[in-house]
Amino acid sequence: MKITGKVWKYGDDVNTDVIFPGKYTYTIKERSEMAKVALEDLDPEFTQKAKAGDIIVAGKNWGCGSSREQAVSCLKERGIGAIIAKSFARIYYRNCFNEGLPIIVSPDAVEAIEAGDEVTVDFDSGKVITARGEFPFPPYPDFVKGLIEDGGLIPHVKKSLGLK
Amino acid sequence: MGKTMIHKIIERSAGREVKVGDRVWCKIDLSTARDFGGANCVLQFQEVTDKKGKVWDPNKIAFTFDLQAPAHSEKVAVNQKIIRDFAREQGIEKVFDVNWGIGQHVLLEHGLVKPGDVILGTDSHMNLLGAVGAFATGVGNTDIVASWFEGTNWFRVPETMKITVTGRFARGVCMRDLLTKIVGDLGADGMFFKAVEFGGETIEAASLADRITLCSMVTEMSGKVGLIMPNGEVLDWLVERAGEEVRDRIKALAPDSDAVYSDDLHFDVDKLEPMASCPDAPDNVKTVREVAGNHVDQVHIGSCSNGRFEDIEAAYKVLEAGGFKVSPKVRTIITPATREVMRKCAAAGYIEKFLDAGIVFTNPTCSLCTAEHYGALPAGDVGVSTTNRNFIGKVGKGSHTYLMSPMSAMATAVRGVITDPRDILG
Amino acid sequence: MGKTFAEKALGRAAGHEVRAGEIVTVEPDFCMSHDNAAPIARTFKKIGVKNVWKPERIVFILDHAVPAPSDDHAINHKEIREFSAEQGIANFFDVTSKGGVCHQVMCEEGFALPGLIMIGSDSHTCTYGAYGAFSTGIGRSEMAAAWATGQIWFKVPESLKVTVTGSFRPGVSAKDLILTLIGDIKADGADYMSVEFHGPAIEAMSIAERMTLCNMGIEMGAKNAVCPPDAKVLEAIRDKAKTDRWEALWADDDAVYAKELTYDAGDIVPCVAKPHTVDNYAAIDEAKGTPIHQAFLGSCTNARIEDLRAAAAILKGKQVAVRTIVIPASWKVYRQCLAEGLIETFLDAGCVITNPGCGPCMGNHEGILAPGETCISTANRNFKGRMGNKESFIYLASPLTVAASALKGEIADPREVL
Amino acid sequence: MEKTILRGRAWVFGDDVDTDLIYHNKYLAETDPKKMPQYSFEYYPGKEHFAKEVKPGDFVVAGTNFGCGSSREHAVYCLKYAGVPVVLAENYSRIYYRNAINNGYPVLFIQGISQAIKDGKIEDGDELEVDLAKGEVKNVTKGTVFHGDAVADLEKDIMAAGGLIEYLKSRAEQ
Repeated sequence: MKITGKVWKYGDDVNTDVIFPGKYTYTIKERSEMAKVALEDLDPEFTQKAKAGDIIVAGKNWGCGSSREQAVSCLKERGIGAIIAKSFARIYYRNCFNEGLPIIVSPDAVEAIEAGDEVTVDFDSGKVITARGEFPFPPYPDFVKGLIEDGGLIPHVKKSLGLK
Repeated sequence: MGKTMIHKIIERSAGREVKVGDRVWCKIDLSTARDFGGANCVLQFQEVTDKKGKVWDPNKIAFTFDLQAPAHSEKVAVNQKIIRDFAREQGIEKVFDVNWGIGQHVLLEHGLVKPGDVILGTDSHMNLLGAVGAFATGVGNTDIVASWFEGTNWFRVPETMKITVTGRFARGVCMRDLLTKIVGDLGADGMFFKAVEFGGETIEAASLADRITLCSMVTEMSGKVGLIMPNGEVLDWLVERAGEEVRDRIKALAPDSDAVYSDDLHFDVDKLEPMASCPDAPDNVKTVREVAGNHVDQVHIGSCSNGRFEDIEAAYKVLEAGGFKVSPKVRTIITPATREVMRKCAAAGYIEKFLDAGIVFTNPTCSLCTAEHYGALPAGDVGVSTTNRNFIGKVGKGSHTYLMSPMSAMATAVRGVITDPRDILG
Repeated sequence: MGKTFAEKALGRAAGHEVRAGEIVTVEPDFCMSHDNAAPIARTFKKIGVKNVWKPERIVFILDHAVPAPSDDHAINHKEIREFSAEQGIANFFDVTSKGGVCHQVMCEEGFALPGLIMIGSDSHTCTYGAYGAFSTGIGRSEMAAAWATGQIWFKVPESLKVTVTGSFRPGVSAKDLILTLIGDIKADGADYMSVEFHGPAIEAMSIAERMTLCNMGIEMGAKNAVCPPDAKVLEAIRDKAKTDRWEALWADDDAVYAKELTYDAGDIVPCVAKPHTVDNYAAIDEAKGTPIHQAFLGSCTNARIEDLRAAAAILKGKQVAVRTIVIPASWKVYRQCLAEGLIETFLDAGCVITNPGCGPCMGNHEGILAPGETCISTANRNFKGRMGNKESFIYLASPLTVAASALKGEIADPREVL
Repeated sequence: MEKTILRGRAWVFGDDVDTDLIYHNKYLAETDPKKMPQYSFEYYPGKEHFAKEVKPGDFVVAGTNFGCGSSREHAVYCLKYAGVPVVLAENYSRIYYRNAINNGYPVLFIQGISQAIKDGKIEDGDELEVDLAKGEVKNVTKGTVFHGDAVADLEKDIMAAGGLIEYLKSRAEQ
């Protein structure tokens, strides 16, 4: 699997409240509506302009804060291809796999990549490929690979329970 | 030809003789706005005065925050701030922030309402201040803004309807039931544009809380204001809050013996039963007996109509008779009208008993009167409430509400279905 | 080689010895959800399993917006009512005077117990570590999957050992300690880790204080945070434990830690976390004098009776200078406040005391900020926009500091009013 | 009023149309009148589509006591800014009437229209011709005519000035 897209770059400790504001947790139910407010308190330009296939590159501890899965759903629904960060907050990390949104931990790639770059993530070879160089990243654990391959936790659970 | 109370009030304020149908400019004694409508007033005032305007008299303007207190949406938070900032800038000190309670009640408790006053507010139930003989009326933001220029506004001198009430309420029956009956008899437009004078032995013996209840519902019959002459304990209470001037005011307020009324109605409460406004209109009235047993999901006691200490006490007595327990099948919410009322409930030990019974006790606010505060209903749910409107969808699309007295509401909470309080009080 | 708490708790649940780094699949002892039980129920239904695996292990507590402040919220609550009735979930705390903030209720009602594996669809589920539980927050999909399968996977975490000696000086409390710790190690300082609190200062703390510490474990990225299940805990759970599956587990003295830190409680001073991150530490001397528009005493972090007593002692007989919103953590706490006369104290001081719930903490309910406003809060997050508006500012502090600031209308040092 | 004869479609409502049906309390926090039309009649059963489908020039037709309930001026703005040129009802609740006048927003008192609505003599989509000066409403579709009263007295002057604020301004200038 390969994903190529334009980069939106952010700093350290971007929390779930700016990715998906808490005030919307019970007023917005539809995923398509979630996508419309993604990152609105951090980067209104992203909210207006981000396109399917774009890639988010961020510093350490992306997604710290709440357990709200909408902070992943809104980006997944927006069509974000992948998030590359120096590190991810714990619950956010799990939520990404559960939603089937690919994430890559690569501090070196984050250092090198600039906003607006075009970047390719090659999952098969485990590399982030940019005009500024190539950065390998470790493969996902087998367990997690299964989740991604099945398209997220819910389809994975259905499959493992033999349900359609 | 004699004059009614409203004529005397308007003449005092307009400084000239008036007759029914006249359009007159009156001096405003107090111009108020809430967190609802208040920001609209401020923004409109700033727009029409190019942000340079000064209000005519900062001492005669008040703001109250009650619709959504504390704010739970960004827009309301912003609106409240717009008001606070404006008040500071204009030197308006009477800002009763989110910690006070329902506007009219807070104004009353602070002695800011005197018999004979002309008062405006962005609250259609402003006219409940007629309970102490003030002509208070709900208006839109334009009317408030207009009053801020020179402290005046226009009114049409209304006809006056006279309602005389006699008799004593039976156990389990109260002023709210009388009112519900009147709404049912007269209909949603039964007091169209009129002022109403309430009198008779039952009214003269009534508490301030009961007088407020009665006057608050004049709005639901499209009346302009319901007026009651303060007397007895109510007068003492008022003097204590608003000063000795009140005594002179009421002398000038009393209707002439030959005053002319458009209607002269009489109600006797001796045989009155607990009444209910059924879904989805205040004038869809039946006895509680007729709808007893009907399904209910939520019971709410509070609002400017029935959120005073006496109302909560009446509900408490029913809860006591019911064994201090509400049915787990319903959610029960009590909202006191003001901080003073809440303080009294705490001191009386009522709140503890309510909590023990499973009841949610909130801070003072308008609460369930909109779908934007405590107790909004989901589609399909049925509520019982002591508020003043049960318009379709008012507290949640697809929900339905019965309006009743605090006693009937609590009886319903105890049994989990609509219940006549006499069945519990015995 | 000894074991950490996490290795013991996850090993016990997995039924075999485990070490940090291993992935295990375990059955949770309790699954907690709040108002988000409704969207989780919708996801659960998509899986296609008819019944939840064990209804008695699922707990629903409405707290984010109660009573419902809009018909959207009301519909959400109704879905939960219907789902719990349909699935036989008896542990359902609806809009009555029996509930409160979910984490407080989980602890008060005897769900939080030593050695249990507890998951919650709320990031502050880590609070139950104060009772010696292994507890952690997860997302909605994962909770739906757990209801369906009765299983959840964990990577056994590495552990951070925080030892606290000495004792707090007057005006200083557990909140100041945890804000200091997070300020030191930063928002990702314990990412994925299990944080263990050790030492005489922890043992001297009330369970309420330990809950404040563990509650904020997530703010340094931790998977869970835990205090020793000592005699105080055993006493607290006596007669109310919801199950006998619990076991008091604690780390061995020779356990292996990824990191160890030591604090002397006597060195801690009153402090705040400045906007817009929890690790933006400032000692009170640096922050005091900052004008505020609102003070908030509430949340799962600091609204227990001990917190409210401390605040009331400062407010008694005085008037607040800014709007001050007091939200007890639960109806039990509210009831206790009534019994002790604290409700009267708060009312007389000019505060708003609302019904228990999360209040303005996450921008959903009572006390949302307007642009340009500043709030000092006892809650756990000061993220941009957290209290409903992205142009507002939140300072986090202890109940003592919040109360002192409410009186002054600016951030104030509680030691000056004590 | 420049144009006294108006033509447009009717949107027909019943008696006692309260302010929550015209403009629900859920949206009270809105302060920009131009944003209010999007919520018009959202809670009126069967008329949820009004806000989306109303066209400038369409008329709101109703029975007695139109606008009863709240003091919210939003309930006038939401129709005014949707381009509804005039409300045609049997009569109006007190506060709604004031709010309309104060905004220079025409309301006509149409005799017998409440009963006509009940009898199906005026229905959604009927083409109406309204003569504001004469206070006459012709139902072109059904060939019936209704007579109404325009406002008089002080209200007429306020209306003519364009609303209460404009009226006060012009009075101050004099």
